[in-house]
Amino acid sequence: MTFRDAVREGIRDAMRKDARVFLMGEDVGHYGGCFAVSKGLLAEFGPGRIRDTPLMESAFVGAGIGAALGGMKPIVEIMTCNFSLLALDQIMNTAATLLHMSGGQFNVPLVIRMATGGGKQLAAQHSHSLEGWYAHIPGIKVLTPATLEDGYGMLTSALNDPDPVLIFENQTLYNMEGEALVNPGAVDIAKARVRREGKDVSIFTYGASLNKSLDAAATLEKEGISVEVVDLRVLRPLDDATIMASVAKTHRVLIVDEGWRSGGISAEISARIMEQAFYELDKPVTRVCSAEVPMPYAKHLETAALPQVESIIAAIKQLVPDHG
Amino acid sequence: MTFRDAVREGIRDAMRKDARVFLMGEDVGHYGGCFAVSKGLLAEFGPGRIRDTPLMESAFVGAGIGAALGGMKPIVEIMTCNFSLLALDQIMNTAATLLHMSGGQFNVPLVIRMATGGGKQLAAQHSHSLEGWYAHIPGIKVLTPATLEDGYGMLTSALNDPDPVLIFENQTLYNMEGEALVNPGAVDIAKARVRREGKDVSIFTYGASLNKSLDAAATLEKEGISVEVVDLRVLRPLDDATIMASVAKTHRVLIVDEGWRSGGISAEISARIMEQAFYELDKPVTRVCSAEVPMPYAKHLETAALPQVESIIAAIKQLVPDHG
Amino acid sequence: MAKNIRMNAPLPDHDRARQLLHTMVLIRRFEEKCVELYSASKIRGFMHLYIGEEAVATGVIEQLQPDDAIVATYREHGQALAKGMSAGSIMAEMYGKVEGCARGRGGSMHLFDAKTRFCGGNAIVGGGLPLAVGLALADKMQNRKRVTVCFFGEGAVAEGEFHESMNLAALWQLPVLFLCENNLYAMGTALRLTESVTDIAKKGAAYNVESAAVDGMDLLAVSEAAAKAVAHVRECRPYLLECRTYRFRAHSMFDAELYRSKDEVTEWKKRDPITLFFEAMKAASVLSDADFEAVEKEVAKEVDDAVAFAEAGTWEPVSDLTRFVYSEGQRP
Amino acid sequence: MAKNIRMNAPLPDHDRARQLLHTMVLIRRFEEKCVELYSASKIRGFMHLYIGEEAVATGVIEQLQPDDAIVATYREHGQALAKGMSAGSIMAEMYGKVEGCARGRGGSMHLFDAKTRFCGGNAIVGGGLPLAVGLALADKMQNRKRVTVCFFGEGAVAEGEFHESMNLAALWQLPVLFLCENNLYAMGTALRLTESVTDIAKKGAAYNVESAAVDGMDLLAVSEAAAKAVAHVRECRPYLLECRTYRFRAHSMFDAELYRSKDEVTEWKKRDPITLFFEAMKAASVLSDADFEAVEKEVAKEVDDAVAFAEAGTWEPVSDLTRFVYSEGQRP
Ligand SMILES: Cc1ncc(C[n+]2csc(CCOP(=O)(O)OP(=O)(O)O)c2C)c(N)n1
Ligand SMILES: Cc1ncc(C[n+]2csc(CCOP(=O)(O)OP(=O)(O)O)c2C)c(N)n1
Ligand SMILES: [Mg+2]
Ligand SMILES: [Mg+2]
Repeated sequence: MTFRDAVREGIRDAMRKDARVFLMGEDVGHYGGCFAVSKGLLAEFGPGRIRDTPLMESAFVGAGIGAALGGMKPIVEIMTCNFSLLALDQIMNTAATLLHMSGGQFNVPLVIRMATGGGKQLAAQHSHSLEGWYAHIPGIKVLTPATLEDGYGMLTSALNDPDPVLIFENQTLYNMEGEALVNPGAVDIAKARVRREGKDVSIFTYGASLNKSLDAAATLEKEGISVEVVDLRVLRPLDDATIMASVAKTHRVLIVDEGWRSGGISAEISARIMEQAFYELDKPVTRVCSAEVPMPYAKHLETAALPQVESIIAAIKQLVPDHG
Repeated sequence: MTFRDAVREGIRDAMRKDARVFLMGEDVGHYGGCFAVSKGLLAEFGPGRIRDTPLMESAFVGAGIGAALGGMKPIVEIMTCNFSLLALDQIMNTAATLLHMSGGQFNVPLVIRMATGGGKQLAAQHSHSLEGWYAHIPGIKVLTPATLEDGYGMLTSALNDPDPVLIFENQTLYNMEGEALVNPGAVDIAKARVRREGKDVSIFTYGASLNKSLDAAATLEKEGISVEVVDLRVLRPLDDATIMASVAKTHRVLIVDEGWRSGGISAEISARIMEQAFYELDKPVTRVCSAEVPMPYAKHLETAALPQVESIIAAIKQLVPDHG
Repeated sequence: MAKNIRMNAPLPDHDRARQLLHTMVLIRRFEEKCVELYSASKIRGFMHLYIGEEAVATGVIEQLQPDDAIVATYREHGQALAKGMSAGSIMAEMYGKVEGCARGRGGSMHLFDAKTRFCGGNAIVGGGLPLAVGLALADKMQNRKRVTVCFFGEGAVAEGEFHESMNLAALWQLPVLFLCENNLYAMGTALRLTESVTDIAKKGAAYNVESAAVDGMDLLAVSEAAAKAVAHVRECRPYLLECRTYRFRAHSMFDAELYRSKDEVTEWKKRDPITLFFEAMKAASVLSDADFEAVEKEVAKEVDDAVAFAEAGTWEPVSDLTRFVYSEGQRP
Repeated sequence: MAKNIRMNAPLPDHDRARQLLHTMVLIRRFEEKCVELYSASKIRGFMHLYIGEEAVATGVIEQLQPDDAIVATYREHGQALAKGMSAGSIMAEMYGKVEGCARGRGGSMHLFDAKTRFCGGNAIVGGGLPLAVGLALADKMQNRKRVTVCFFGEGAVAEGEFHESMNLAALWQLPVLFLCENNLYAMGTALRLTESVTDIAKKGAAYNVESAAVDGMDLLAVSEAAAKAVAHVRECRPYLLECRTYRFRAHSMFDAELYRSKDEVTEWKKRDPITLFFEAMKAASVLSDADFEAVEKEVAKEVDDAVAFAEAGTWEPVSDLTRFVYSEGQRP
């Protein structure tokens, strides 16, 4: 099964179990979802629960907030995070603040899913990686599934959460194949996870960069460098404990993030390591991020703009220059 | 004269000198500007050049971009950064990308001014400090004037810039008094500035926190701690050279920022110091930022949420525990 | 500007008239007290007064059931009182006390009350519109015959959210009443500078949303128009009601009112909704001067009690600053 | 659906008719070649075809002066060609080459050309509308009698930006032509699911913007309606023109077209704008089969040349990746 299938199963099972759950967004119904995630769901659940919206990101996100207040459990799909900018007021000024502004009275059990990331030559307006940037906002949670288990499970857990949860699905992951899930269910959405143990250096990453990092680690192993790869999974709140435990083990850190470098989530992780594990560091923390350009269309430029296995390997070698 | 007057003079002089300059935004005309910055300008320049817009942040920011492309030099005022979320699509997907997407053909000489910051009991939807967050976006520049000279000069320099420049004016600064400007003019918008020399510890800050930091430094001096205070002035692009020079001098760093802590500009500065001056540090870099809450209305809670002279002093004492 | 009210609506009986008068006077006196307290620095931040517009909230909310919902703006003291929130909890909120309706976290612009389904207090112009549509969607999906009323100013009509929300509500036939309080100004910007078509009620046609405009200074006219609108909405169809009104005071506590003439304000004050209503009721022998005096007395006590309640309130401990960013315990 | 065109418009002379045919055929063949090249992976990313809608860009842009501006969407090959951008620079752009009209930075969705005032290629639905209003504002403020045409799909009408832009253009009387290409679908969502009032031209009334709808498959009807609209706009008044058309192909290169029936597509293809126009011109003896053949030949060469140009193009050095994020040198 693919990552796409896993997300679809997550939606389907939630809708079967709980009549309050519904899906709304652009082209989620008749078109089948712009990444085919919701294909088939209209036929199963009908247009009352699989709601094609007009193009109005601000209003349908706001309507999702209202529906959540009204006792429903909406899954709002914003096609891609690029268009979520049109809904940012609703997300930051309403969804993220209602509970606090109301003194604890009005919580917003809303799930917003959106595709994120570059790598498909979609150019400057369709290639943003904004998940790390969203992680700045108090009041929301930010999840970035990178495995089939998390594709299914994070959606499930998000629906169980009383507060607004944003799930960023990297668009290059939808076709990723994996084992069919056995007993899929909710997953922990508080913790990062060590996806590969290592002792020389830690990579902190998430989303599409996880596989790139694992590939880099496999290559480096052959050269005698043992790389620990930590999948952050949750960008807000960050799991400091798992991060610092890994730092304490390897003493060298690379952060890999598809977002723009300045002010991205990579900066926050570096700053926290500075604050909480400075004396554990053998070398300064380094970062491999996206180049700070609106994404160019041309393949070779886009490839150069994004983190790649090669750039990860090169950065690790800088950190562990005396290996082998 | 006040900071407000300085900004007003900047606008007025620019409009007198260059017929292409005009001001548009909500209540900039008949009302006189929601912070009275543009008071009197309607009478001098008329409604053709001091344009009251309807409430439509997305459209009037977009119209500013278009007018800039069409040969004008618009100053677009968004009342406060809280409402700029409604215009984020235009800012990130159009203003910041046009030059690149068009292969260098269409530059956007647009200036966007907005008020920012908390401290006036305006609660969760009117107290954001988003300047550091905006600094994540390639293609724009982010300025944060904290002196009368910069209030006037940054506007002037921004208008001379061929690309989109965002100016964040902290709303608590408008009443700040200072010497009348002699020969006001453009200022450098690439460099940070050392506002107070010191040798024990460096504070990197900007905007409303600058004065708080200077006050803290003055107090600490009496206790024998010599604090260098660096006014970042420009949050994008950051002036690494000035920052690292100060680190190399004092070896201890505190960053003070009114934005939320996680993923704020403070994180980026810390990460850069990690990367560029790790071996200069005697202590890990620390941060005093806003608490990660939607801003509460109640005075005592708001005060506790924002950086204050006391919290700055306390943080410095942590950094220099062995003083005196 | 017609000086008198039209009185096309059927005469209310004494009890109803007295209740309506009570609500309007309560809003008026409550806010007058707020001004005093603002001057005394008991209340801070932005505070927007409803004085002059009382007939709108009073007439509209009279038509609602307790479990109908309201989404309002930062200018929402009137709606909150009319919906039945206690004056004390509102005043305590403006003091920033724990006993406030939002524990002092919201202040004047963010009144909330789950019990009366008062869903804020949204201070982003236009920001409440999509929310109201969503509340209505939830009702429709759960087959509840509830109404959601969304109050907004004529300034909000220019925001994209108005357009998007009207269209969605019409497309999905949702039970939401779009209630435009047209007081002719958005802060200092006159309607003619914000809308190419200044007739707000006409905007419904672009979305197939039934619409009407009503004299917002005429309580019974508002009440009647609202009754019609609410009945329409209860059948799961949106409605746009424009109430033409005027704010007698400045936009907020910081406003030099450079944008309108004193004469204009004076003219409008001649149509004070409380006076108009009471005079008409007196002329029709429904209410007497004694009624008015009694109402004033009751209201004075309510306002005094509210202040006393607020004064006696407590401060949230600073250690609780970060509460309510996320829910405490899971309660999906 | 009327099978034939109405031909109310005056007959064009031979040269004009040939030119119009040329433009439409060029768009068609150019895009057919694009499909081939996409299959061959020479072109990547999102690519949206205009096939079936050629009469709209052709008829509208015929009415423009060289220094009138165009703001378009991601479905803009047709507008770019009609505005006079070279096919080679467009093709090279889609190859991602430096010789492309945006140096390969933009791709199919972001064609730009300062010379012909082709201001993109905006891939955010509705995103171009405020931009067009601003271009028109600049013209008005500088007393230039230029027109800005903003192309957008009927799907964009639901976005708040449509509402805000129409109102602002009307309020400030700006010379912008809002050109709605109503092809009945926004990706896979049918118009009846996106608008409570599906008659787009009717939306103008809410803003006092003069409006009309026209059969977008009928080139001469489009041309005539556009002439009227452009003349109106040139007097500094906005205009909304809805062109009713249909896309014969999928939304983009990834689209299983689950949302519409083959029959519907087949029916619409019977009203192919190129065939309709040519048949009418032939019947009126304005054009002959030989003309068509000659046009096809010219176009074939143009397309071949464009491909050759793109193939011969060069790649931007990776070291230049971060160019054009900020201007090089100050040029305010
Ligand atoms: C999106 C947004 N833009 C600007 C503001 C600042 N602002 C607050 S109230 C107001 C005027 C709104 O006028 P209107 O909608 O007519 O309501 P009224 O205040 O007259 O009741 C403005 C511009 C805001 N709160 N939100
Ligand atoms: C703001 C935004 N939301 C969603 C999308 C994804 N998207 C791209 S094209 C499209 C359909 C637009 O339809 P329409 O405006 O009718 O234009 P058409 O493609 O039919 O020419 C959608 C939903 C987008 N690009 N921008
Ligand atoms: Mg108003
Ligand atoms: Mg369409």
